[in-house]
Amino acid sequence: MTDTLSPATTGATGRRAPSAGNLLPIIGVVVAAVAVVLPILVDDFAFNYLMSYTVITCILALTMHLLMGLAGVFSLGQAAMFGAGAYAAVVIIGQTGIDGTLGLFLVAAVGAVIGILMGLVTLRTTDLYLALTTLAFGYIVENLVRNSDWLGGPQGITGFDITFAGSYLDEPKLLYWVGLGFLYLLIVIIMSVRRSKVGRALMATRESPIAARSIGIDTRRYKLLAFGVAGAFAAVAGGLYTAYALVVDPSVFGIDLTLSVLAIAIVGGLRSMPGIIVVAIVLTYFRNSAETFGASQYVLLIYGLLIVLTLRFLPQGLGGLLTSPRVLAATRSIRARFHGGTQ
Amino acid sequence: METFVQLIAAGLVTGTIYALIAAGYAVLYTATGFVNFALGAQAMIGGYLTYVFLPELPLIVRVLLAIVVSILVSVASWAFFYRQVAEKDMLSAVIMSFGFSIVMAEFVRIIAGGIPLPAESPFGSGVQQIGILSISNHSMAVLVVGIVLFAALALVFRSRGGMSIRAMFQDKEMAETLGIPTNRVVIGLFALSGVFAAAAGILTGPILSMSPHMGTSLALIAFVGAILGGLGRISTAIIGAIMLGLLETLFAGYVSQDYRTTLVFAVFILVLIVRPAGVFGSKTKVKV
Amino acid sequence: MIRSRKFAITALAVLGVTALAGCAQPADTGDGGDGDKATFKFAVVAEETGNYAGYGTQLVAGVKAAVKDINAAGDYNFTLEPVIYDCQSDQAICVQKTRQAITSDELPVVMGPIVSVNIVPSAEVTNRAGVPHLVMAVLPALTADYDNTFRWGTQNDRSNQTVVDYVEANLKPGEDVAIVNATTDFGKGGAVIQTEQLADIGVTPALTIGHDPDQADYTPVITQLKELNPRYVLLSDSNPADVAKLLRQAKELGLESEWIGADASGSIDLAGAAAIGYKTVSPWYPTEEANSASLAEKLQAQGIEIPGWIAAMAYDATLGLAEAVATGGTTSEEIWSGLEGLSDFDGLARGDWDFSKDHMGLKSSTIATWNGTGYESVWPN
Amino acid sequence: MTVILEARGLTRKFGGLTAVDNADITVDEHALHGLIGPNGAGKTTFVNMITGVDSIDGGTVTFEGKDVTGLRSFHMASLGMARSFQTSQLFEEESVLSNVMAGRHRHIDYGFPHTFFYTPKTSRVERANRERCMALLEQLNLADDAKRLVAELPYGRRRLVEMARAIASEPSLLVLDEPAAGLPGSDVEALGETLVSLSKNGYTVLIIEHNIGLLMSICDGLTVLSEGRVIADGVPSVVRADPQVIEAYIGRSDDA
Repeated sequence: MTDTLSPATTGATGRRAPSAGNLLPIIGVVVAAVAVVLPILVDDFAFNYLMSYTVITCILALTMHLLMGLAGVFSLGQAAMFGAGAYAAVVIIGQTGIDGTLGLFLVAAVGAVIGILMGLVTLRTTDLYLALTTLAFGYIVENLVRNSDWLGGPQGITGFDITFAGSYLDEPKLLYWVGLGFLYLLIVIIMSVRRSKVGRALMATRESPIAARSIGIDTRRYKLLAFGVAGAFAAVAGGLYTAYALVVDPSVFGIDLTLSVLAIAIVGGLRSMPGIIVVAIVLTYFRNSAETFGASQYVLLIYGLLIVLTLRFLPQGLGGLLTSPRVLAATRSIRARFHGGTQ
Repeated sequence: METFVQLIAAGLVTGTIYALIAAGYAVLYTATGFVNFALGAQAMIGGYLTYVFLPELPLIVRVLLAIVVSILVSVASWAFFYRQVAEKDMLSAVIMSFGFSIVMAEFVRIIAGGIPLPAESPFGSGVQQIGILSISNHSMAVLVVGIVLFAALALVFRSRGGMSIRAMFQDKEMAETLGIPTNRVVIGLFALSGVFAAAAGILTGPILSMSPHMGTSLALIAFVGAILGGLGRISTAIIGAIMLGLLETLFAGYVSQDYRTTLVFAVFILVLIVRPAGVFGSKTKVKV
Repeated sequence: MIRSRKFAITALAVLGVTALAGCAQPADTGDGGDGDKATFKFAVVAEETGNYAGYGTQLVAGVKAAVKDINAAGDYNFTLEPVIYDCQSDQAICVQKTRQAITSDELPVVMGPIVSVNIVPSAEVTNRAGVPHLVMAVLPALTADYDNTFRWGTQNDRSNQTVVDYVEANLKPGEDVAIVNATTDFGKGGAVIQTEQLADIGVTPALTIGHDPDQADYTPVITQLKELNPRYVLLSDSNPADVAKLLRQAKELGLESEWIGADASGSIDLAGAAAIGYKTVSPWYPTEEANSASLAEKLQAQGIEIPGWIAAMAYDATLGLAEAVATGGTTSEEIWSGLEGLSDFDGLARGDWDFSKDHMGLKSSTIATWNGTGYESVWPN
Repeated sequence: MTVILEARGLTRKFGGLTAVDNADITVDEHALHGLIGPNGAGKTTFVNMITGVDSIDGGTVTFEGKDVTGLRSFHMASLGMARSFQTSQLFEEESVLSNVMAGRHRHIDYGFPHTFFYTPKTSRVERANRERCMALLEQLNLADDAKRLVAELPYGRRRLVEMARAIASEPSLLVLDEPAAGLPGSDVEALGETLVSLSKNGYTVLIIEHNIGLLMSICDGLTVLSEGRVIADGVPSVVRADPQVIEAYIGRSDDA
């Protein structure tokens, strides 16, 4: 019945304009490949560990991008997912002895369940209240773990080994590569999702839930999906962290972690994956070597200032600068083309 | 019986401190829809000014200074930061206030160090025995100052000025057409919330000891209290905060000390899901 | 093509790690050495900034005071040089700094950090690398689980044994003992140990109360204690503000029990008058006694107002480390055996260090009562 | 003619106020049906109940022969009931094309693996989808604006985008809430033509307006709502002559 309105004959509009831009994906792949061989180029034990920690931070920060930037769900519950993943990894891989090749995916499953559970509890609220209920969720999980003897109570658990494909993950290069693998997996998923049906559904949910529902999008279901995926990857980040820190204790649920990742996401730009990754790398490196610059006393002050100043003067974050030429051109054309119409 | 009386008194004192911050939240929220989480940090700064930074000045000067600085911080942060952001995106402004509380806490930590510092109560360390209840002078002062401030707040809001504030809550544009200078009123309200924050800091110092990050948890728990009663009205926010203090203390006294945190935040989530407008809140939708 | 550009930028961002490569230099070093002598460098990982800066700065002050004295005396054929890493009270950074110290910077021995969430992963790192590790923290698991740790200070079980010995000597029939602990690793660990040790002398605590840290009010704890009115309240809580709150509210509500607890640095100061009569258990006090007073002075010269046991133990640990290097050698293995060879070693804080039997240098602590101006030693008498 | 939508006795109360009182409406397939009434007559509430945006206090809704009373709006939409809103609800920070492509949500069907990993299948489906949407935009004269952000467009174009998004979902019933509101006269005319051409192409349209002139000229059937009640229902010529309608609606000086 819609034949006349939707002929598939005007295919010309869908063609790709040839441009130098086609080189960029190739550059991207090359850079991503170099990141893989990086620990061989810079062969320093401690530095390789720092790289693996950076990758863990990137994964966690991108889960914030997924939830806040894509789905528009302002969740501060990352620590609960991260911590759940950390404990799950220690129990599943460290204590039960299931190898990480399977174990880390089980950890991801635990994280997805926690994420969806958190979504089910908190999605009845919105905006600020959602931010605070997710935060509260984290406090509750921390309090319960602190009082649970079988998870080691306040002292946590030590003396375990996280293995991957039969090797111990206390080898920093291996830890880095496993982390990088999950990071790339997450990047691929985010990039694919953004260009597909689910990405548009998340966009619609974020921009106007009423309109989203009017075109058949079950907004709640897509928010839960975002919680699930974010939970899975945050949990993997937590699991990898236990291989990095060699212990797990209730401090993995700490609010400090949430705040520093929030700072990264805000400064990088909630909507911008490259912005977040750049800022995650820079801030992690900065914090680790702050004492070299004599700045360790000021690290948290700087984080706080970055949050305040970014929100005030650069609401889209550094990543927003990437799109700003487009935005500027757009505002110019509004001025040029906007003639009447409203009144 | 003695235990019960003792717990009730302690709950009231804790609740009153929460309520001072909660009143600050509600004063701002009812007029602007903004929740200023930096009030906890302002309280902390008020405490440091009163007890730590300037021990050589007379007490009354220190107290006044604490109040004035808290007012200035409140008003300036609104005028130069929150307002511009809140116009576009309220949630960003709220997150910004979190950022501000980190900045203030770290600023104080760099100046005064992270170690908790003593704060000597202006009311001495005496303890009064009233029947079976023993209560410190300071605790009594907390209750008295709380009652005085809440009564003063009620008077302000019953006056003509208060009417205009309530009109603003109903409809900002309408208020402007009626000739109520909303900008000046909002600045006045931020100043008022600053007074309450400073009072909370001055009264809390001798109980908690002074430490740079003391404001963060205070701000969160007071918010839970305000939500419990209903953030949409000042009276319900205050009552909710006092209720939370009582609930927490009675739970800790009769059920469990270990799971106090779980209780507080479970109550928070439950209230938001079941009755988002608070236990005493009207059914009007609370929006942020 | 915005999409491709974003991909490239993403990939660039991932690579950004390279741009920042170039390993961090070892941090601030202490006093330099004399020209003709060899320099012995050792790692000190400490919470100099952040939430636990109060402990970390004590550790660093103790080390610096000792290094100054050792280098000035010139008794050894090397000068000491601490390489101090600030781990910002953050677990991830404490682990990272420990790794950097023993791998990239090739230091043979590590001291610190203090707080257990930071030192346990740090000990895990040194243990896997076979590097000796000097610790001050009180967690018994540290020496039990990690054979490379050398404890300079008293661990929780030793301190608590001292407390239980005191209780055994003083408790009269019909009197009760109660335990109050924070639900932290220190508090909970202490309560478990105390319960076991009390059982050995046939005492069952009539009441054990755990509490979340950082509460605004502890009336519920005090009212429960008041109903029982025990002779002794054994307190396991390392949060100075919480200890102060408990002591103050106990006094306000008229609880007459005697409190015995660890020396949570600063709690006495915070509690004010309410601390009078509080008994602390600690390996060292800044008392009037000659050695103690002179050590306190040295530590204050390093910029800490109220010297605590951590600084004092760090001072002795540094003396002991120098001695171990002099007798053993400068590699990790040699320092390890050098430390194990220390017996009847006299420090300035304590005179009876002995590592020849196990890695726990001290066998007991001291209990002292705060009288409002100073400490009076009450046990062992 | 088959009936596509039938609502019987719909009632909605807000506190003590009855916004819609026992109202009926019947829409035939392929018809262009108008719902008119003065401001505050309860038109939007009525339509919100039919489309699942608002809850129903009484009555039933039947859509394509199925009882859909009380289903949530996304569920209604996935059954083929698309709508626009009185105050436009667009994805402001997105391009026109992306807005319209979102409208095709219910027709795109590849599993999660193809969503999470952009496979050749995903690429194929997405390209076909994009082409369809571009063709639609061309027909609505929106093709030149395809890459622009919605927020940059003038008001009239935005209303058109919202309609395009609804049409993209190939609905069996298209509900438009005051599409002419705020449009200048020339645009209203063009809108009328678009609606007629939609109807000719086989769409069923339910259009809500208080601009009675527009609807009189193009609609096949009209339902008139006043103070929450249906006061007239039938072909335009009959409705126009109804004394109740004249009194309640045309009698008042509403600018038609």
